[in-house]
Amino acid sequence: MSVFLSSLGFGLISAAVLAIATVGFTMQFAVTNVLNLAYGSVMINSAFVTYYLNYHAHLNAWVAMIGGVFTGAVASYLLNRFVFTPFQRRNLPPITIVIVALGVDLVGTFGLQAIIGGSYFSYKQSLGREVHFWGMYFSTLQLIIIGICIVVLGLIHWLLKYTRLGKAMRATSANATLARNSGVRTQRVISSTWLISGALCGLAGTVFAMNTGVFDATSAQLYIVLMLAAMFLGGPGSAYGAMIGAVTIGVATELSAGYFNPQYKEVIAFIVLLGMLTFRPFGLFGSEKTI
Amino acid sequence: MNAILFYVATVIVYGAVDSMACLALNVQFGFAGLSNFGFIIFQAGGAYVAAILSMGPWQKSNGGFQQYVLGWHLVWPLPWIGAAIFGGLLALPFVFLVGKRLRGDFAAVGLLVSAVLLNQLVNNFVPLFNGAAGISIVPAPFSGKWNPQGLGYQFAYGGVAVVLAVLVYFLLRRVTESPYGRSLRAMRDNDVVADALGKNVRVQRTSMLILGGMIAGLSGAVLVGFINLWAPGAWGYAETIVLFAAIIVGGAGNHKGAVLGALLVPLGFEEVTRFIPPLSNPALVPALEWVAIGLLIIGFLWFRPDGILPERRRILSRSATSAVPVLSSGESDSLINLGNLDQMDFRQLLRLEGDANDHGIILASDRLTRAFHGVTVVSEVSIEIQRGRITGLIGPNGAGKSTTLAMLAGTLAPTSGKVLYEGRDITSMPSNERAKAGMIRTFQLASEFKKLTVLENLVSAIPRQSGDSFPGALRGRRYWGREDVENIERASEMLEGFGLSQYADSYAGGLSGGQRRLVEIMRALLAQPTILLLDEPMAGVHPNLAHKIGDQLMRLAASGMTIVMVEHELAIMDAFCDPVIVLAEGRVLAQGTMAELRAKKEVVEAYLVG
Amino acid sequence: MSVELTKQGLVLSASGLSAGYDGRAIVSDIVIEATPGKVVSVVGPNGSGKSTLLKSLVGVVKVLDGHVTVGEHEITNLAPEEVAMIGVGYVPQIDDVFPPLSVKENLEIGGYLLGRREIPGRIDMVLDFFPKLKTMMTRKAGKLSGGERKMLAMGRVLMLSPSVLVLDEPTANLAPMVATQLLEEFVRGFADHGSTVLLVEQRAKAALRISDWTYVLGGGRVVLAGAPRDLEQNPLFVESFLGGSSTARTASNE
Amino acid sequence: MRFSKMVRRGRLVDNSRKRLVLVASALALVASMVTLPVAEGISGATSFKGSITIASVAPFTGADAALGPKYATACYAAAQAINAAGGVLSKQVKCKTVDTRGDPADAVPAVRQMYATTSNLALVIGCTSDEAATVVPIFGAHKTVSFCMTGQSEFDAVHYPFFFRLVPPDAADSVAMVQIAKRHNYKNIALAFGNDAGSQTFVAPALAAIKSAKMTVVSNQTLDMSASTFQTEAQAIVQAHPDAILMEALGAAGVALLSEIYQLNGNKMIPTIGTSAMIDPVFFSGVTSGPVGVQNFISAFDADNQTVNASGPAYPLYKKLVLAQAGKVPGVPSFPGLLSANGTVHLYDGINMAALAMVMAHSTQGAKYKADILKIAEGVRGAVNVSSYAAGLKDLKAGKKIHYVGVGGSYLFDSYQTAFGPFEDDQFLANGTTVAVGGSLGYCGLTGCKAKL
Repeated sequence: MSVFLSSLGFGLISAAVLAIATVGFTMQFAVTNVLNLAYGSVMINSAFVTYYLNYHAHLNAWVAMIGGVFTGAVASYLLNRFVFTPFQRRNLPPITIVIVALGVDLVGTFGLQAIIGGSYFSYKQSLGREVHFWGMYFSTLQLIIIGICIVVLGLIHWLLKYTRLGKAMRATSANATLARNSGVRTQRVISSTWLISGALCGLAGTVFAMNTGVFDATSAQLYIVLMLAAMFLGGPGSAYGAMIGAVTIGVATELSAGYFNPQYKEVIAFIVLLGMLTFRPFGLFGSEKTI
Repeated sequence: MNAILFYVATVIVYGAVDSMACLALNVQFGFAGLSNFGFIIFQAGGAYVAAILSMGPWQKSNGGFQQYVLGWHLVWPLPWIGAAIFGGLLALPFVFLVGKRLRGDFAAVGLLVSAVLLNQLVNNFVPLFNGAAGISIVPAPFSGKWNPQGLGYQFAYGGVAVVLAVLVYFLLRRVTESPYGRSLRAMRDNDVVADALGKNVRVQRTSMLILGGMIAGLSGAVLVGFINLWAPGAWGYAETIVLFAAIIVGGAGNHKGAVLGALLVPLGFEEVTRFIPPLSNPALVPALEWVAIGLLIIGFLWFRPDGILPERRRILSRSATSAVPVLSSGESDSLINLGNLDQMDFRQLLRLEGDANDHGIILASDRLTRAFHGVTVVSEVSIEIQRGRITGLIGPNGAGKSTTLAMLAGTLAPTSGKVLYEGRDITSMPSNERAKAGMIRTFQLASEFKKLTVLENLVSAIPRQSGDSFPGALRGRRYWGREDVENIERASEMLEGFGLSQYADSYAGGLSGGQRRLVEIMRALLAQPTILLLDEPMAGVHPNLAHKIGDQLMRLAASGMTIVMVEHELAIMDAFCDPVIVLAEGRVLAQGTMAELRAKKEVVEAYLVG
Repeated sequence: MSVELTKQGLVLSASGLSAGYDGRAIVSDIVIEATPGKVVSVVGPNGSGKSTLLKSLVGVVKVLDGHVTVGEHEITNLAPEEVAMIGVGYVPQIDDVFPPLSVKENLEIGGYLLGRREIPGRIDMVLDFFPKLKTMMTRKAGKLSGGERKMLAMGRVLMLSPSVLVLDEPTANLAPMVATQLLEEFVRGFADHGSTVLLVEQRAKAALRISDWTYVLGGGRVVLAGAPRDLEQNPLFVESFLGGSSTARTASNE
Repeated sequence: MRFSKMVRRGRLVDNSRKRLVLVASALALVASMVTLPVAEGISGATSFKGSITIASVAPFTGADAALGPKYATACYAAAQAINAAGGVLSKQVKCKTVDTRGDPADAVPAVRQMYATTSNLALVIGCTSDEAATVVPIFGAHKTVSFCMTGQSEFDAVHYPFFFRLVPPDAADSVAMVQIAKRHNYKNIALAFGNDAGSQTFVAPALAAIKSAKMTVVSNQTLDMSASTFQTEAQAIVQAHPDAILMEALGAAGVALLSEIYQLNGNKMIPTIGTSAMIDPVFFSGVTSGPVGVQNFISAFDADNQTVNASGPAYPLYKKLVLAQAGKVPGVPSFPGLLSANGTVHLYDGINMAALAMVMAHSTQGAKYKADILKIAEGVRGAVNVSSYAAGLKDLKAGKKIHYVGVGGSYLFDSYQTAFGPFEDDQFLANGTTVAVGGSLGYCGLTGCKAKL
């Protein structure tokens, strides 16, 4: 029982970080049909900007985070504007875009490593006091991260369901041509999508680094796999699917770690992903791509 | 001095290993269109198996400080053969990922993830291959007899590696430059159409996965025999990306390009950067290597997507008038009239035996129904097709003509109802088998194999080619050559008839809409169908020519070919189709000759009122 | 129907128009004009290029040659969203709604260019015109029946109170009764209220019944044009559908 | 094959300033310096007749990037003194670094290239567990003497004539850790070792030693070095309420684990005993800059280490030389931190011994001088103790027999030419250096620690 609860606790933290990341990732896929495997490298670059502001500009980590979020947004926007969009204009097969994304990932990750070196970094930030309830253990920091996650997901829900832009995003993702016939400037919608998802990416990168306590240029390289698992579980392109998928994967990995063996905790995520790809490539709920 | 020679030997071995890997991956990616992002798994598997097969049982061998399975202590070349076989077997679990159903990029992601997963498992599960420490002190071949560290041995080893690489090169050329290779490239360009022409896409992909896996396994064996150690650190998933970079740089779909890429990227990069003195940040050079590889991938895909040595156009026609400028649609349509179609007789060209013409029912549908997301497009269509006739299918948009045709051909599964071929229920028969049985369909949308020449497009459709199978291809030109020449003859003859000879050797992708339609019709005919299902074959074809084609179809029907034609150009129906079936709102509305149908009020309604 | 449902119509005209995909013309030398208060229909066998023609008018398909104007605006090759802003409402034949969005959201997207405050009022207006939709505001558009779906598609367009309506086979896949109602009640209704209606129809007779002027397309060209009454008498008319020799003729005219 | 390590964990040593300049210059170098052999000389006394090269073959990038610089520092330090004393047989000693990236498949061409580009190679140092198995046979084939830092037990089983090991196998290291635990009367022990090659070798012997010491293992965690958090592992350890944790996890993993244990344990450290490899400035700065903080860390962390004879005669010079290398060696954040790092200590001694052996044998050929290394290290009857190259050189010139007693004491080799030396219990000071506490642990071997061999 205590194993279950404590693992559940850790699961919730991983899930919180993963959810923020995956929602951004899946929105990019939904609106522009780009499987942006370079997402992890943008995350880690943002995390480093936060570190820089926190460590060298002596800003409070939470303040510095704004810089990280900003970086993620701008970087993602530029990425789409100057790499993915031009390639898509040549209407190449999706696989080419994936290969390009992998190339971008290498440039992003190791470009950063070339600049900051291979050493690892921690934010100047206290974990706050240990909180212990219902057999779960959290540091205040982690509770804040979970809080941020809930707020952010709430905002995304509000954006998609109740704002003009959000509806335009969903419309564009469903049928871009018809959206244009209805007067929607889809190019702007796409740009804002990448700005917003990029902001999520930057945020995810920072909280990822905060949660692990220490990170380096390559820390997020394999994180994309967890995101893929979460996305395909909830249905590619579905923001809500991504939220559910992320929570499931986050909790499942930590539970398997608690009960089975932490060394193999990612394995369950891999199995889920391969299983989904094989049997339900459009997710448990989704039948087609819908935000 | 001989220290340099040792280095040279090493470079030779690595060059050979990288070349083998790139050649194998290129066959999968460049020829069969398989983006195998898990390629490194196969090389690693081969390396491990070669290691444990050549080592003794682990308790005894070198103090038992490492554990692993097997340990059979086999003599060379058995471990290498074992590695190749294992590499091939390793392909089987991945077959499901490359099936027809899954999006290419999703499949690629799946393979990528598998590579990460397996690396982690091997890394953490010690009993299998000694975990992260890996298997060391792997005996080099004949290390008992000769000293593996001797210069002679090292060069001999390099020699063997190069010989193997060369053998691989020729083996793969043998496969890809055969009718089978043609089918592979056809599948790469358009798997649905290839399937409809009777190519078994799943089997083709599987065999390429296996072939590539075997070569990858062998390359791993060669490497481990040389460095005598294999550990998870040596096969991260990113290795595959490096190989992809190599192929993109060298030129996908070109064996020489693959080798060039191997020598430039994995080998060249590593060895050159080694000469750079350490800088104040030791991470810098290796990191920049990765950046450079990323930039190479993006840069080449943007500026030179075909690589340094692009895939070369196969010139088949005897009158090798290569690089014909593709004419714009306007001129070409006038050119099309030049065809001496009327004088042609396709019957012996298509090996049609006389007129066995009893007009019996050859194909029938029984309450065929299809719905998309709840909307019923075809409901309870029961029709009968007579042998040796041209049956027309007409009806307003959305009447379900194409859907019905697709269900007859098996490219679309009915929601309910049956399809009967000579009374036999073939509803569950996959489309490629129906095609082999002689049911050939064409497509409404352009469906040519873009990176095959016009002639290749036609020849690829000819059934029962002895060279159009993996074993057939292996037996080489001596086995299938003469027959292939014949096939090319036949294809050229038909091309002549349609007045397109001058395009024989230009890529089909470059033709005008009308010309592409013709290519598709010719291709369908060369598939020697017993039942020919045409979906709007005349759309965009010049009316005069359309009528010539119609006449030909009549003659073919007269000599026993059964034809079903969806067409909205009712003039065509008038001239050639009897009977004509009218569909409206997914149901059979009427049947008869056009003359009869015109008299029928409901038909006129269907067309004019609704 | 409510007063400001559609704006006073503008003249939509195309001259010497040819258009198609990747540089290859599907329709050529088209000269048509649609005027306020009138239903102008384009009919012809399928494959004759009707849909391509419409798409080229609203900026979905590239115009290769010729001009398209609405009132005094030249809209040749304008982006679809700009065409929409000028007041041309286009209802495609298929994919005419956003399936994952609710009926309400579909309408809101239709009113994308309006101020936030105007939208609810507009929606009520549209609902008065299509009362049937009132009952299903929260349902996903993908779950609607053919007829409801078409109403929603038209409602979506009406959100911007267009001055020109371009409808591509609104009756395709509709039960005959629904189709007739749609055409006679709604489509005709728009025109009667003064807006310009350009209608492509598969069901020629039904189209003729509500049209003031009709063009017949064949092989990508206008082969016949005239008032419905005259066309019905014209033997070429039926032939152009069931005879199909029209295309052969135009071809041999080259 | 060769690219992997970088991607799995490119964890190296930070060196911030003027990086962008370097990026640019490096790109230029790729173009220009292709054919230029790599040798970093230390300009010393002038009148040399030629030079010899000592190569540090080790990971300078990749997972174990922290190791290479330690060895390189030893070389630069020793070379400086040797050259100051007129070099070896009046040849100047030069140091060279060969990066194996910790990847066996990378090591082979790297070493082959080293031989191809250095004509006067006299000695190889470094070769960690990552690459030893592939490169040691090559050294043997070229008759190059090598002082290796691998702890793998395979070298207790296979005989390589040119292979020397100045550190005992990891097994002995584990025994020493348990010895430390014994001293503190710890009863319940938790284990936390990385899943990498270097760390896993400790586990089995540690378990055995714990058993024979009548302690109980309450938790045994293997850390996946590619994972980013270890909460479950940390939780399991905390829940088991161990008196102490035995650990080796290099790089970020170790830092992450300790800070998570600290957090889950209510912001308190659990006493932790590391391997000698954990005496590493990078690890120290990583963990102390994190949530744990300096005071909590140093008060609760011990590491076993081979005795560094800080009071011995060799130490002052050694200290001076190491600190003198500050800034000259890429990838070392703190040179005081290296003073007791066993890689630096023992390879410094090894180079001195090898250099003296060359003088004694009047040859820089491994085949000729390798036998004399044993004589100098173990001392023959009537030999005088020397503790520096200069002193040894003087006595040799005077025709005396010598016995080298270095920073790491004197070295006794077994039949596989592995030296077993005495161990001590080290603790960090706030400035990142270490001190020995509680006297020697004695000579630790596979069976246990005894006062004398």
